[in-house]
Amino acid sequence: MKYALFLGCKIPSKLPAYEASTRVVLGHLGVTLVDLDFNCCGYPARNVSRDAFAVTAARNLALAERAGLDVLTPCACCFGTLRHAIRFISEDAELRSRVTQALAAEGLAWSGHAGVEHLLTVLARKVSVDALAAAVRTPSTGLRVAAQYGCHALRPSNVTRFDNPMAPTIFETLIRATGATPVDWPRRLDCCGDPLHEANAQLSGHMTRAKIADALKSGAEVLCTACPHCHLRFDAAQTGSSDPTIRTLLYTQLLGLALGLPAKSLGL
Amino acid sequence: MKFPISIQTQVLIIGGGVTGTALARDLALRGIDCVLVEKEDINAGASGRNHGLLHSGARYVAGDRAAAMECRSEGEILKRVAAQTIQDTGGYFVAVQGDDERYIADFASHCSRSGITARAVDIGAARALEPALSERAIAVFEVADASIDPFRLSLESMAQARSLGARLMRRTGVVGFEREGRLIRAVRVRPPGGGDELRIEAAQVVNAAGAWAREVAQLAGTPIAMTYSKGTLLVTHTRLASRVVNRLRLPGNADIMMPGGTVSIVGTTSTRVDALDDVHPTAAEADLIVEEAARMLPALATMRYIRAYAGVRPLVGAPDAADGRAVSRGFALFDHEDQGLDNLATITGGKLTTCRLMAERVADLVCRRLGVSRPCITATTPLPVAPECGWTEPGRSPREWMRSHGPHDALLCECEMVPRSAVDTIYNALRAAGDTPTLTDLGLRSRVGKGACQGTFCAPRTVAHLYQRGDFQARRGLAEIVDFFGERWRGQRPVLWGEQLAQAELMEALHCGLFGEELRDEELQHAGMPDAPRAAPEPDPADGKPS
Amino acid sequence: MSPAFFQSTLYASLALCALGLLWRVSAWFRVHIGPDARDVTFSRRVAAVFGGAASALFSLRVLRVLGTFVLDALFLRRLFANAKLRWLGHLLIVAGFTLLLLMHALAAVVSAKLLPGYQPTLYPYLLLRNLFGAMVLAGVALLLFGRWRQRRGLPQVRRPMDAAFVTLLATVLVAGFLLEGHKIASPRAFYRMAEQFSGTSDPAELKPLRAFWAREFGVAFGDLGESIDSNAVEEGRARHADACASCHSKPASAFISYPLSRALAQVTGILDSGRADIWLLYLHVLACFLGLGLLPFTRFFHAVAAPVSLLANAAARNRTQSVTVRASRRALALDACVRCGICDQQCSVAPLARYLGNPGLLPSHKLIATGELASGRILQSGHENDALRAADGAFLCTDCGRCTNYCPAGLDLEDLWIAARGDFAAEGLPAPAQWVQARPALAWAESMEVALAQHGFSDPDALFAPLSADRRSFSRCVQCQTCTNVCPVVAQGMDTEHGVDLTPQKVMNLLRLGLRDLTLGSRMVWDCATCYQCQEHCPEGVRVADIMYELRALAVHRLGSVRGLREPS
Amino acid sequence: MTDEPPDRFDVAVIGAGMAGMAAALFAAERGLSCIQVGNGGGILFASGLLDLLGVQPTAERRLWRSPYEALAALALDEPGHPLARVEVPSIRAAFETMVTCLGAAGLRYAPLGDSNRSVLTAIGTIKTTYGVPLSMVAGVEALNVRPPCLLVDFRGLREFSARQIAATLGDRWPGLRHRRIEFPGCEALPELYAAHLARALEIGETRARTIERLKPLLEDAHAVGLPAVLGLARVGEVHAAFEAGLGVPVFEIPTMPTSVPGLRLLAALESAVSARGVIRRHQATVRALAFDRDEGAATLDLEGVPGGERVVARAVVLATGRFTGRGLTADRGQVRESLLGLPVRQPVSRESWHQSDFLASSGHAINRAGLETDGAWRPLDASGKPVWPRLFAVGSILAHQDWMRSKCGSGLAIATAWAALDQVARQLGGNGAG
Repeated sequence: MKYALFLGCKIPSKLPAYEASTRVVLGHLGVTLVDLDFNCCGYPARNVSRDAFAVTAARNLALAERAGLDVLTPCACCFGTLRHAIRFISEDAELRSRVTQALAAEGLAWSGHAGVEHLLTVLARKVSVDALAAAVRTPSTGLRVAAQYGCHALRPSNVTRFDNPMAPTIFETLIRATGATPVDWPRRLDCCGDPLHEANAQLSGHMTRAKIADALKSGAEVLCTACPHCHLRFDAAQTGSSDPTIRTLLYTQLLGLALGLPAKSLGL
Repeated sequence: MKFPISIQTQVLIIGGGVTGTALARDLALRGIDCVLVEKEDINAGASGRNHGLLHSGARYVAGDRAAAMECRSEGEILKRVAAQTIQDTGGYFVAVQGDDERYIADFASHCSRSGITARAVDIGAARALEPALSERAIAVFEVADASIDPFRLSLESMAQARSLGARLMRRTGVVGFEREGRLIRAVRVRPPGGGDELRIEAAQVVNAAGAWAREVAQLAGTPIAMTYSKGTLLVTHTRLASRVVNRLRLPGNADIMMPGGTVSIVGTTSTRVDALDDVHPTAAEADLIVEEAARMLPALATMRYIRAYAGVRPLVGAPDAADGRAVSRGFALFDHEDQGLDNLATITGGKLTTCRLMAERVADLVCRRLGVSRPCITATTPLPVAPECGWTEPGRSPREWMRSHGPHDALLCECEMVPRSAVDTIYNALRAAGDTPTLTDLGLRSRVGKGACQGTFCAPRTVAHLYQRGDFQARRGLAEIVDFFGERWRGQRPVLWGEQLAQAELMEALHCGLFGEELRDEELQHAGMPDAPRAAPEPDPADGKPS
Repeated sequence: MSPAFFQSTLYASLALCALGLLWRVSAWFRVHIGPDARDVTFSRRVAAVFGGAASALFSLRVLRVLGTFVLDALFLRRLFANAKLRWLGHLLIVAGFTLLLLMHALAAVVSAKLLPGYQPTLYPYLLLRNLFGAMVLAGVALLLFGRWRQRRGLPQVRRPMDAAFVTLLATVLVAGFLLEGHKIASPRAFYRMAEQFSGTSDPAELKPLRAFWAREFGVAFGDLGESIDSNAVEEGRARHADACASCHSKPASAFISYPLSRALAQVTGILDSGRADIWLLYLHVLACFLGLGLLPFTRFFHAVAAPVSLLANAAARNRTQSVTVRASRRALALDACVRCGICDQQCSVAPLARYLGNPGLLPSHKLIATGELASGRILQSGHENDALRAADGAFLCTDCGRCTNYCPAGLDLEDLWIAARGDFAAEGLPAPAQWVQARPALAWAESMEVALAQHGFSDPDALFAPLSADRRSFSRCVQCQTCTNVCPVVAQGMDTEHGVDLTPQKVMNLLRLGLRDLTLGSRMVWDCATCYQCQEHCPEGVRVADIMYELRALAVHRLGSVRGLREPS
Repeated sequence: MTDEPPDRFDVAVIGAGMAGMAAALFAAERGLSCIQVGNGGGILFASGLLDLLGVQPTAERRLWRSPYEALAALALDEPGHPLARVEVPSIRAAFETMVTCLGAAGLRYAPLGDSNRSVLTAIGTIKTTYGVPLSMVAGVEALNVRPPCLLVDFRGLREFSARQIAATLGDRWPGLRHRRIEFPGCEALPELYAAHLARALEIGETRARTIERLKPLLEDAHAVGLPAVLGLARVGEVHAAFEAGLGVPVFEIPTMPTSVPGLRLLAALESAVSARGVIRRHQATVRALAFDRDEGAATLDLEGVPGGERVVARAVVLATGRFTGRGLTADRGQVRESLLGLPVRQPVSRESWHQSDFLASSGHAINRAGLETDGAWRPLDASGKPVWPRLFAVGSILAHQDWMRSKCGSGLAIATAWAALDQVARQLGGNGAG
């Protein structure tokens, strides 16, 4: 199994532990990761220009296609954005021609081939849950974990093809594979508040805290994420906060520990 | 025997359409006391069931020059004195392949002969401005058409008349005349809810009952010859063009598309009818309109339509009545003196655009008879804006609501975004005039129920609000909802296909499937709650504060 | 050239240079960048820096500092890592110049002292001088080439002052070589020397020496016949040996100026009569002095600032530093940027900058804009558009930190951008979400109507808002309110003091009613969390969230075109 | 680069209204692999009440205590009615399975008996239904006995007025009082939305404050009625907390769509099918459906998915609903089946689609339009033969029924889905018993 690793903007500078743990865990599971000269996924441009967004995203897809690889990203937001670009470009012929033109200027082309996968979909469907379970050495038995799905991976489901958007199970299944116990919490599918942080910090804060409180109330010991935006938002909301806090853990870290990989190599 | 209560006034006006209300205002402005009786509600007839088109006159240049010129001058006057009721959209006359070349060729000269400016527009340019125009258009002329809100016009005319002392009696039908020699002593009317008859003693009586003028005249024993023509129109889900689009040909079916605020109104048809009751639009008429109008504006073929409505045009001049005293071919004014009556006048025919002029003419006659010499000033006196009267304009309430909505001003109607404050304003104004407003009255004076959901959601919300205000008691709300849907339904039925059919199905799923309104009494029986002696509507302890 | 004149101009330029340096360095403690830096006083900043420097000096970190100085400041390790070519060019220039400075410009105090019997006209000094000059020329050529090659469609910062300085630099070198070349070929110079050292300038008497110099040293005597008899040459060689050889080696080793002299041979007569030796000397020297004086005022001040930045990094105890220190580092960054443009190449939103045609997104441009914002220049009237575009650019940054990682001067650019965004916001140029919400939606709609009446909008719906412009996008809406019921933002309205102004469903209705302008400035559109609950749940397949994004993009353009500089925020 | 072959399933269910969800659920219960395409629109409009059959014949507006007696009557009057074609034991089994699965997914119903129940609606009418969620069942009892009761609403919840309900029933239920309170934390908001209140009440603090505001209003009330906002994912917990806090039975009254009970039902059904491994495709539609003529399998091309998607299924269940579900579409001329253009039994002309009276007791003719199927629930082509041996149709798309007037929406969906899945299982050789 071989993928082009798309880290996006947040992970390398703000959450190196996610990059480290992703590389270690996937390496351990025999997934080869290739680094390409990717740029921003295009998300910020969605608020400014549909075209600029599509072109920026398409440039990444074109790079992957040139390398003959599908994209794997650990970021829910990059994942959703790239999938959206695929949809917009495939449904709007005029946009497609503008994008093709813009890419050609750089000697690039995208025929719609390179696929985009999220870390979790690769683990669950390509590596397969059974393979994971089999590879587990030190199961985190009994650890009660709340899965934070992340909106842009989950919805709109027809675009992301991630899981049933109303009642997803993929994350819980993956958590079970590590020996931990997924908890059912009412707000697990809610927005973490991060996209709103620029526009309305107060609102964003409310949403983040509401989720943390709900996870705690539902008896979770760990809030498990698979997106740098969610993860950093939860951490930011909890630093220096007087409210009760919950430990956040990246899924790659949870899995890595279960696989018996050294904590240090997982950025812990 | 019991003597019915009598009301005295100088002039009794029968009929609360655009003419009747304009007349009430005209007379009031001349200082004359009058009473207006209307058997249903303001603009319940043709006055409220038309395009709302302020004609430039160009439509009549070929067939009816006098009418054309009247339209032109009256249009200009109304744009001056009733600006708030008018959107100066401008209009196009459009001919498509297959239309009469000859008529197209003569159009401009016809217009100029009636003093109407019609500027030929390059077709490409026209389609750039109105992309909805058919690419099969072969000629386009620009004229001074505009859209006018007949409800606001009548409501504000009546509001001013009332402020000057005129009295309005809604849901009050004429049942008979008491004649004495060449005079009508009194007119017998039935008040709302069918109570005891009232007598209205007036020096002069004006029959402005529009299509019903024939029946009224009949009751007075002075028959007039009239024929009825039914016209049906369709309302689209979204606005299609910014200008009025007329078919450039001799007036025919479905050749006007009228942008009315946020929607478009397409029509009309013209079919002879003999009876006035239960005139409603049919599927066949809707089809006819869609097919014909789509030739000018192809998008109309795939457009979502939300409702249809039909009105009856009173046409004066049947075989025997080649009436020499008719003031114009546009409308007819009868003084009935040759029929042996000196204090009855009938004004009918005509069109929305000329309603002010019609009122002026009949008011002049009445004044002459009363020996009042004050001149008409409605051509120069601006129509005052009344706060409760502006809500019929599509697209107004969203702005008003966004401008003023405080923490307690919720929307009751989402489709047209009518806020609770608007409903309260209208309701309170009616109450102030001693009325007991119904949901349908609110619908007539606002956009409630006129949007895509046709009342599915806004009717229950509005009723809930009225209960909360303490205005509705007991089972009245249910009855109101049922009546309201009854009235709305006649309009929806002919356009129920495509998306609007889905909408209607949702409406039935909610109001029958969930609320079981059709079983409102059976369910009570079934649940062992038979009709109990009606307890007096209890004064409410709860939420005393006006909510 | 009179020593007095030389002295005075030298000191003048030295003074100017010193003042310049003082002024530029003081800016590191004067200039405020970032709201948090506002209330950090000059003295506190100075104290913090020197305190830090001192603590570094008297700790083991001093070794790290030294290492950095050698590897990073002198041998430009970071540049070597990212751009070999540029590194080479840079090194050639620095080395060439330094050596010329020591061996040639400061010959009297350096070469003469260190090298016994040093004479500029002796071998190998002729050769070396040419070599060093050649290094500088080659370096410049390399950098220009690199700069041209890296463009990749990214617009680059250009400033007249810098161009002028480069010209000056060229002048120094060219004038220098010309002077040398001319002197080699110049009979006048020959006669002056002969006079000086053999006491005679009589051509007849000097015939043999002339013959020898004409043949061996390439002096271009105009009156010397074609044939030079070998006896004369031999006699000349003898006279040369005792009178000249101690100071003069054959010039052929000057591999640039000697060929130059051959080329000039034809016109030597004219040049001599025109006293080229004098004015070329003036040109050469004055250019040097001018350059010296102007250096601090050009971007080449980075020669000072960049090493300081690198050393400061090395001296710093840890990566995260106090506001007091960062305040100075930000100001320093403005000077330390070497304009290498590596940040622009690495910038993760560079494609966006290209596509939007707004270089304001690119680090190198942001750095300039940040400086101009600090000096207030960009906010003066006439620059409104620059200011708006710069702000747009600043807020599209994703804080990916690549520019910081790659910067050869070791600048903490990320910190600079965050600070700059703070300043833009404080100056009334905040992120779109803020400036849009500074006015109520209705107010925007009304100002747009005015604008629309005057001039249309340049943003066709097909490009910006195809969904919201197409009635089919929402004609299926059945008013069921699902979108609003599942909206977490509207739900949050419950515990914030003011809820959103519109609900998603009201936004869709306004579109259906043809009142799109009423939505563009609405809090709902800009507070949308883009969680897609609405779109996912819509029973009629209305793409609510996609439309929200569209409306934002449209708002940025339409409201942007009617927005004034400094929206109240 | 991955170019995988199309996924293969035993059953493809097209549509995600009540019938579609039931079909997918029953398929999974029978151990068949299943993919389901479509939005849960129909369910969002549901009230959480599970009708079986309330009225028969609709023209006579005859209401029934026992749905099973009503079914018997239906079998006599309208043998062609889809419900009349399902064995009563199957109907019971279907309902039991459904409420069991819903209960397991956190949405618990009162035990299904033999009789219908009467419940209050938000506009003060009474509705006859069958399956009632636990959170509403106290209202049934209250309506039977009519003791002193308190109805409470929240200012800002526009479509629910306790005062309206009390006034509408007032003369028949003298002890029915009403009060309006402010929802904690929403004092400054003009409009409240049921789902948001429901989620807010899942937060202990908000819940406690609400109960505190209710207590002083109780007086002599034997039960308290509220709009259906008692929690979304935690209805049991919230409802219990209210009853404990107030010390009297508390019941919910369903509000106008989109209502909280609708959202609960959707969530419960989605997690039920999801937990059973059903693959769901939301916001996607089937663009083309092709049958392998040698009856191997059907190929479905989905759109709304970037680049499209193709799946293969051995059997297909059409549960696309009527006009709101887009299973049927009508132009000005006629009604069409949207996906395959199957023949639709329908009235001759649009003029005869609807009665001129909206509430006409005989109902609108178009409501009885729909697909004709054979005894095995297979839609018929023009020649009266099954279109494809393993294409089945269930739910409201079927002809000869007017679920809105008969009050049999859920019954129709659940019963026909069950019966059709029996046939599917039989055809695929699965264990038909389920």
